Amino acid sequence: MAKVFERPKALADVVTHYCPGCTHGIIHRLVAEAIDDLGILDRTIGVAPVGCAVLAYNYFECDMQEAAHGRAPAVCTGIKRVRPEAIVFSYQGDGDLASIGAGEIVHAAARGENITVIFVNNGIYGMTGGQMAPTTLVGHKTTTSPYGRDPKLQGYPVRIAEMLATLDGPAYIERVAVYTPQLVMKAKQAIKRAFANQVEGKGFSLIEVLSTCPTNWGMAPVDALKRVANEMVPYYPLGVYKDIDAKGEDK
Amino acid sequence: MAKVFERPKALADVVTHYCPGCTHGIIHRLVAEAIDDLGILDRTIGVAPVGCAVLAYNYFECDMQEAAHGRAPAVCTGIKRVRPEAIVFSYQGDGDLASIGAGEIVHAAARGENITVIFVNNGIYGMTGGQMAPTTLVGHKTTTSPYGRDPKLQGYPVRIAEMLATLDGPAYIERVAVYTPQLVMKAKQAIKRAFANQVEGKGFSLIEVLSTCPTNWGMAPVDALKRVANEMVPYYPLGVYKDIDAKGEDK
Amino acid sequence: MGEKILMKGNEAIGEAAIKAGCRHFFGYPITPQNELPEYMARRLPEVGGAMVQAESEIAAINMVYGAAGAGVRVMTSSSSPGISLKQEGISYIAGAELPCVIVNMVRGGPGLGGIQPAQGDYWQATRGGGHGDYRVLVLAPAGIQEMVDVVQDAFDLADKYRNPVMILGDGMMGQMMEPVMFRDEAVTKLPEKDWATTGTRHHPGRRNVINSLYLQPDRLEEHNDHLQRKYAEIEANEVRYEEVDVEGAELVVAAYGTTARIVRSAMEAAKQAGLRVGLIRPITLWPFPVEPFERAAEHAKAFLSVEMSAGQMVEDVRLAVNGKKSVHFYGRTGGMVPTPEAVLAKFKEILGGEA
Amino acid sequence: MGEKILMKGNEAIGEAAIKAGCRHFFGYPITPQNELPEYMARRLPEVGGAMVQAESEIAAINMVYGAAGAGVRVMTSSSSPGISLKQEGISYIAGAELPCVIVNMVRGGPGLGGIQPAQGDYWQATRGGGHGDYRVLVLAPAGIQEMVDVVQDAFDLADKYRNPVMILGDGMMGQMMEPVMFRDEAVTKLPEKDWATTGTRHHPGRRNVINSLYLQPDRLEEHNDHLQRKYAEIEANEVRYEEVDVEGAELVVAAYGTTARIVRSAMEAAKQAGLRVGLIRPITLWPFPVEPFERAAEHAKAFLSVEMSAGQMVEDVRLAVNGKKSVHFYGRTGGMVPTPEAVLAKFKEILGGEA
Amino acid sequence: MPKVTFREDRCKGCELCVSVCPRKIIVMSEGMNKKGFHYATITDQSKCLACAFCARMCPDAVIEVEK
Amino acid sequence: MPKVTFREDRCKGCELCVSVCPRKIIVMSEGMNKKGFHYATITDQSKCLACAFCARMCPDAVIEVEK
Amino acid sequence: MTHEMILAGFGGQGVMLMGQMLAYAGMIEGKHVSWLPSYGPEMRGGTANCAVVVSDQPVGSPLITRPSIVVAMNLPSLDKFEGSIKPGGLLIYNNSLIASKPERDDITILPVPANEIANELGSDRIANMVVLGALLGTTPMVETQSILAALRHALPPHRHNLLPLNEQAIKRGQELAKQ
Amino acid sequence: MTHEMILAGFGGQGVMLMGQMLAYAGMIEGKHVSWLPSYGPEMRGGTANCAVVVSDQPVGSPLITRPSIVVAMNLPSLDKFEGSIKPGGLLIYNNSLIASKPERDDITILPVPANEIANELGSDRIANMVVLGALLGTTPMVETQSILAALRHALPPHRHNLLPLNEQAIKRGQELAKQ
Ligand SMILES: Cc1ncc(C[n+]2csc(CCOP(=O)(O)OP(=O)(O)O)c2C)c(N)n1
Ligand SMILES: Cc1ncc(C[n+]2csc(CCOP(=O)(O)OP(=O)(O)O)c2C)c(N)n1
Ligand code: SF4
Ligand code: SF4
Ligand code: SF4
Ligand code: SF4
Repeated sequence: MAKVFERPKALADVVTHYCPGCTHGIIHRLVAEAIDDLGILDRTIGVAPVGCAVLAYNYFECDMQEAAHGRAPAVCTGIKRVRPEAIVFSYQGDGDLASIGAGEIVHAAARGENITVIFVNNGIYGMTGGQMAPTTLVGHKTTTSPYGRDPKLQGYPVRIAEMLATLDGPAYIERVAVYTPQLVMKAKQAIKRAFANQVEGKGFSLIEVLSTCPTNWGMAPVDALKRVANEMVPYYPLGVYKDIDAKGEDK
Repeated sequence: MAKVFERPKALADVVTHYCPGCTHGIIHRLVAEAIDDLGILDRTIGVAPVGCAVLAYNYFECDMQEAAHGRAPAVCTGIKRVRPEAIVFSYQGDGDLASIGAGEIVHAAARGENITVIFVNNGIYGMTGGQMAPTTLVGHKTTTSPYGRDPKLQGYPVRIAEMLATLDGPAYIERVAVYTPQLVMKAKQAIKRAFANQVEGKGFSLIEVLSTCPTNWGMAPVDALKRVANEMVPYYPLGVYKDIDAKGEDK
Repeated sequence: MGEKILMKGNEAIGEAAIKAGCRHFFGYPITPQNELPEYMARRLPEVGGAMVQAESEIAAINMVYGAAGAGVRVMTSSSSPGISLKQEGISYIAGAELPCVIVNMVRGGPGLGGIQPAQGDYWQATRGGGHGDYRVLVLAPAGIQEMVDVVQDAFDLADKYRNPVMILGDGMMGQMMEPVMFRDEAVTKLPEKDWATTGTRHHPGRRNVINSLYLQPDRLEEHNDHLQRKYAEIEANEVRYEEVDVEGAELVVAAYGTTARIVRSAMEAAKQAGLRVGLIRPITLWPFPVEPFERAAEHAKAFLSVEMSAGQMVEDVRLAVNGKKSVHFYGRTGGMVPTPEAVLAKFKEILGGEA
Repeated sequence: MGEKILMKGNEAIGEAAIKAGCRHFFGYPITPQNELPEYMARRLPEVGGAMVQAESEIAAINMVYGAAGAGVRVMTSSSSPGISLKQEGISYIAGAELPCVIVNMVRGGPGLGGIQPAQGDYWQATRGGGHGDYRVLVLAPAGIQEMVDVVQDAFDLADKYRNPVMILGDGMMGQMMEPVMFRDEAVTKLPEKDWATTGTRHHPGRRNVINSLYLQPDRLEEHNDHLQRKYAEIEANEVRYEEVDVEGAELVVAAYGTTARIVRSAMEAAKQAGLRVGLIRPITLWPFPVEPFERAAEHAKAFLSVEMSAGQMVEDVRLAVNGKKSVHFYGRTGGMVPTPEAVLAKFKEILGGEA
Repeated sequence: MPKVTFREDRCKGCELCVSVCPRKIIVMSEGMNKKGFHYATITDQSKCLACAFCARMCPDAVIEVEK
Repeated sequence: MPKVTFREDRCKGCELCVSVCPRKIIVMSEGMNKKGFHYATITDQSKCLACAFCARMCPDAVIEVEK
Repeated sequence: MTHEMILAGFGGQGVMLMGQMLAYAGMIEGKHVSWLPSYGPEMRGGTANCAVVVSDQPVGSPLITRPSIVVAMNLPSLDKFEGSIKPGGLLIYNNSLIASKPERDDITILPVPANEIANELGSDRIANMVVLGALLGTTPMVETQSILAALRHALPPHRHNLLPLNEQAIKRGQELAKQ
Repeated sequence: MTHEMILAGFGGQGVMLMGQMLAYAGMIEGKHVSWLPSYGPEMRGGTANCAVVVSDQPVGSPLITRPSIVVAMNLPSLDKFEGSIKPGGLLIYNNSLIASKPERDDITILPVPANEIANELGSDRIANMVVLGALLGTTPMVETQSILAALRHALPPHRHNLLPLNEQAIKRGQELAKQ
């Protein structure tokens, strides 16, 4: 009998600490599948963020570094500059990448660092218990926007893919989602390409993945997927925002 | 006899420390003219950066705060939130705003803080003696890019106006230059509108002003103006990048 | 005094700040202090203020700089790694002489460390983790009621000396609930701040500038001399501490905050075992209460500093005791809290050895 | 040994680092250390390395974290405000036990302060301006030749102990030129780092992880215990200092770096005036040379700490002297450098008073 | 016939697999696994399409699919 | 006739005013002001258009124009 | 008298509330009290617990390592805390969810079928109140009236209709303890 | 013998280079030397100076507050440093640019028309070399050969054609000092 689907080798065979139904788990698996597909596990160095994915260093079968909150792109830069033959990726939440780490991601992108960034946008701070993120949708109630995010007071959600796409540095930026099996497969292709680009020396690639936080959204996991489709995608349209291989086709 | 042109009242009657021909001086004067025109001097609070304009607190006749390097937008936020009736502006160089302060400017913009930002882009670090800035043009030799800025190593210059225009927070973003008297007058209008917006409560306005650094570019002041026209403008096109009053007309 | 209510330390700080006239809070989430910004996000709009979630701890402390410079009472809070990020900003605030209150609910370090209670940031708080010669008043309450009291005082001290004041707690102080009463009168009249940048219409004929830059070294030295005189005044006037059974004690223990409570438990047991143990509990960590130690050094046989650190305050104890008696140390780190039993055992070890 | 060349302190550091096998430098401009990153930007490409100008000091220290974790010799440098910004990162590096070299060319503080030489970051360097119980080896050279020597040693110490090492200079040390010679042999074979994240192909069967997070407090305490044992080992083995005329001295002066040179000038004059003054010059500020002070306390009448600060190292001197003799202080701040004349006057004041 | 295997002890009971199964043949168990979750299980292997939708959506890599 | 006034002690000799004067009537002085700069000055007021280009380009607000 | 308690269970079983009610009740009776939760990411889905002290004396350490009373609402909690109880202390455990028996023989042990009783009363969610009742029945450290006042304080006004049900659950627990 | 000098002038007058040449020359003669520049933003357009020590003894403080020798290339430098010179010390000033006269009467004062002589020799830019020559002529702290070696070291190879001109300037300064 042929395996139609099995656990990727690059994914450590351990139970994750993620909440039930949290799509961090799916995204981890896709990263692992991409690494497996490209056969780069033994030269990959991953960088874990501070956020729910802080323990990511336990979940991948490659060398890993745990970065300070928001600084994963700088840590990746340090690694990549001294080990150019290594495949270096960061895996970051929206608080990590878009809030405290906004400067680091903008500049890693502007420098065109030849790294791969997996950006998990779940519109909230999961790890610390549900505070507002820069990507929290308008009106959403979180523990620090208890009356719902009000643009007059808390401004508007940041669209990272669109923002970074204005820079000349990045090679490839795409926003994907994982709320259906079809989208999961698309996300996989994007993530794989983001790694392949690095192997080929094309430069900075970032995949923004719309994700869920059932716990802090206060929703059943299945309902959380629906919220991504119904509320997040309209504000965060899926698609390719930058692709140096496809000039003119950019969104 | 009528005064066709006189020194604005909001500009302190002192000699600045700027190098001969440095257009920081022109931009200071335009800010002062805008304040005079709007009659807001006695409720304006300015925030000086760390950079050549660090002593700006000596040059305007309003209350001033000197901010830590890059943090002027956060300092402005602190002031504006507690003194909403005040007119709060920051005046920042490209090292200050676009490098160390990238996170702060992105988030002040995303929050739509009702402040005015004057962003002086001279493509170099003046104060510290001519190091590369995030806005340094490709090929330019600086003390930290002694072989010329190489995109492979140092990435590409960041276009702040374009980048911030992707956010929903800002009300108004324009890029201007001051290398001809005509452009100086246009710049003045833009700066004035950036202050007027705040008076009217419209939200975040940023004017990027292409400026010179004769000293660290190693050029005569007049030649430096030409360099802005010939080298900077092609990479940093002048124009309005965001204008909530003119939807659809944005660049 | 109002009625007693049961409150979490983090939330009690928030309410105490509001009672002290603080209407603005700038913060960034980090465990174990999240309940404070969250409380402020709920409560401040009710009293006409605002909690701004900054993009980072650095932005938060610089928002505090701006707001304090504009003349209002303002607070920020964080925990260890976040406080490290604020060090440049704190040095600026001290340099520009701005009043504000900074809360550090210390967790286990170094690095990302852990999130359980610790006291490993004592040096950072008392010596200045930032650059240059500056001082921050550091208050270390040992219970929720005292937390409330010191928060209210902290704002007054900050304004009085135009200096940042830090409340040094720990995860346990932030998370635990105890009964508290708030002072009856909420502060209504805040001190005049004629130096603040409020727009010249509020102070015609004078331009106010908030600044810490002095390019001429002689001017910067003058400024430093001024700061040092101010610090000397604070050292002379603002030392706070509690003494328990120090008179006649053979062993005098130094402990603050959470550890002081544990030492108190251990002292109960010690008394029953016939040991004469006293406690000096610094409430201000800077200025450090030197004088009670000098006094105690006349009669005590030995000193012991108990900390949730690898030994930081013990240096201040040694400086205060100045070689007159031996100074011992007992510490736990990483979020481990000393047990009264272990502390008692340490008492016995020292007194056994010294007796 | 090669021939003598005349070099600026900042540039000499760069060349010394390259000779020590450092090929990667991550920095951000700030006066008065700019010549170092600028030198690296010119020189590193010539030796197959790279200088990366980071977007900020924070990014720079985190790039250092990544690079050090990946097993190479790496350096960053800054000056006071920039070093404050690095504190979180330094705590992480110490927590994750990564070797690297950090240069601080101290300037006047606090806040933006000034750009002239100062020593007001002593506490930050020796006590850890960051959070948690960690230590950084701090080397304070007093001349350009010694600067070169300690830089070369710094990399060895960093690797030996898997710990950050700081070179504490000041604006004067960075800007001045003196003759230097470099050790003849450039380092060719660097120590094996089997713990580094280099990709598992370089260490099959073992996954390397660089980390400072230990959510279980008992595990974090174990880690801290391990660190403390390491620090004790460093304290036992790596103390460095110079003694001048200490034997028979009535007054023993403590001074490091720039101030030590000024004290030497003052000592010449003192000798002519018949005063017996000795100098203990700490080269390692942490670990602090306690033992020579203990020895000197047996015969000296008094101690004096001379600093370009409001009085920081003087606490370490007092801790070392431990009440046996009086400890005095003389300091200048804000970029003002003590003059030999004023220091001599202070000698006379103390010896006059004590004699 | 396709074969779908669940590592029941790893299941966190989130029901994402249930929600995407085109044949609706995945159900949650009555009982709990040792982590205290009702775990997912398959009712009728024979109806399975081996589309692996369930496996692709499972955040915990609980499911393996063979054909 | 328009009147252009230079505060010569404030001039830093950058020549920006010279470069933009449409009538080319601004020249740099032979002598130096007390800051050590050759300062700008006007040769023939009568040719002045009062366009104030010079004043608008001067970074040091040295120039005032009346008409 | 000083009562040092640890109350432990799954997140969602209401052990935190139970602890707060005890502390609140103690407070309004003028006693010295403290409540300290376990916190951190491990709480998520896992077990939660709080340490409560109710005493006539000022509370020393709010952190309890040697409790006089442990309430265990599920098996992991029993496993974690049984060993820490002071000799002569009290262990109350929820035998609706815990099949295995405690092993200590130097303490008082009271099994409470909390979920069963709660279900009987009509809601699984008041199992904590049953246990709270049992605790008060065994160790009347505060008055029932104070506990009810605490409950009134804890519930938002629109849920005060639930008060009688909760009161009933507490009563049932108390009766069970008296047996 | 210890020479503690301050060399000062406008940025661009070459005082920094002059100081480095003295230090370099001292170094190759095996003397102890140090060179310390003033630095900071005030340098821009303003005055620049450096402190140089050439000595038989290890150099104590490289910062000179009481110089034995001051070279002032312009008026602000004279104003700033004249007062600091040790009694019995030496002041050399560029009277091509400095009209006013020094006031001290307890030191040796040597006016050098440096720009005039330099212009005579064909280049305004070697005024610093004239002054350097004058300094060596008055106080021969290093050999002229060493200074020329320093110059050779300081100039990039493609500008070594300027060496003779510079040497001439130094000579002229020396002669002037001997008068
Ligand atoms: C310097 C610093 N600030 C704050 C924190 C606390 N903190 C931990 S995780 C986190 C944010 C997590 O949110 P996100 O990045 O969106 O990831 P998620 O948990 O949602 O996956 C924060 C603020 C920290 N550890 N360090
Ligand atoms: C935290 C910190 N980092 C670095 C510096 C040093 N510094 C002063 S100004 C400056 C950059 C100036 O460049 P820019 O902002 O472009 O302004 P310009 O001087 O060109 O007008 C730097 C890096 C500092 N003072 N503080
Ligand atoms: S808190 Fe949210 S983001 Fe974090 S693991 Fe749980 S569901 Fe996922
Ligand atoms: S250094 Fe450059 S930016 Fe600064 S004042 Fe001079 S010319 Fe202007
Ligand atoms: S998706 Fe996975 S974890 Fe969720 S219920 Fe199905 S098998 Fe269990
Ligand atoms: S533009 Fe102004 S400063 Fe420049 S030369 Fe003309 S008058 Fe002088």
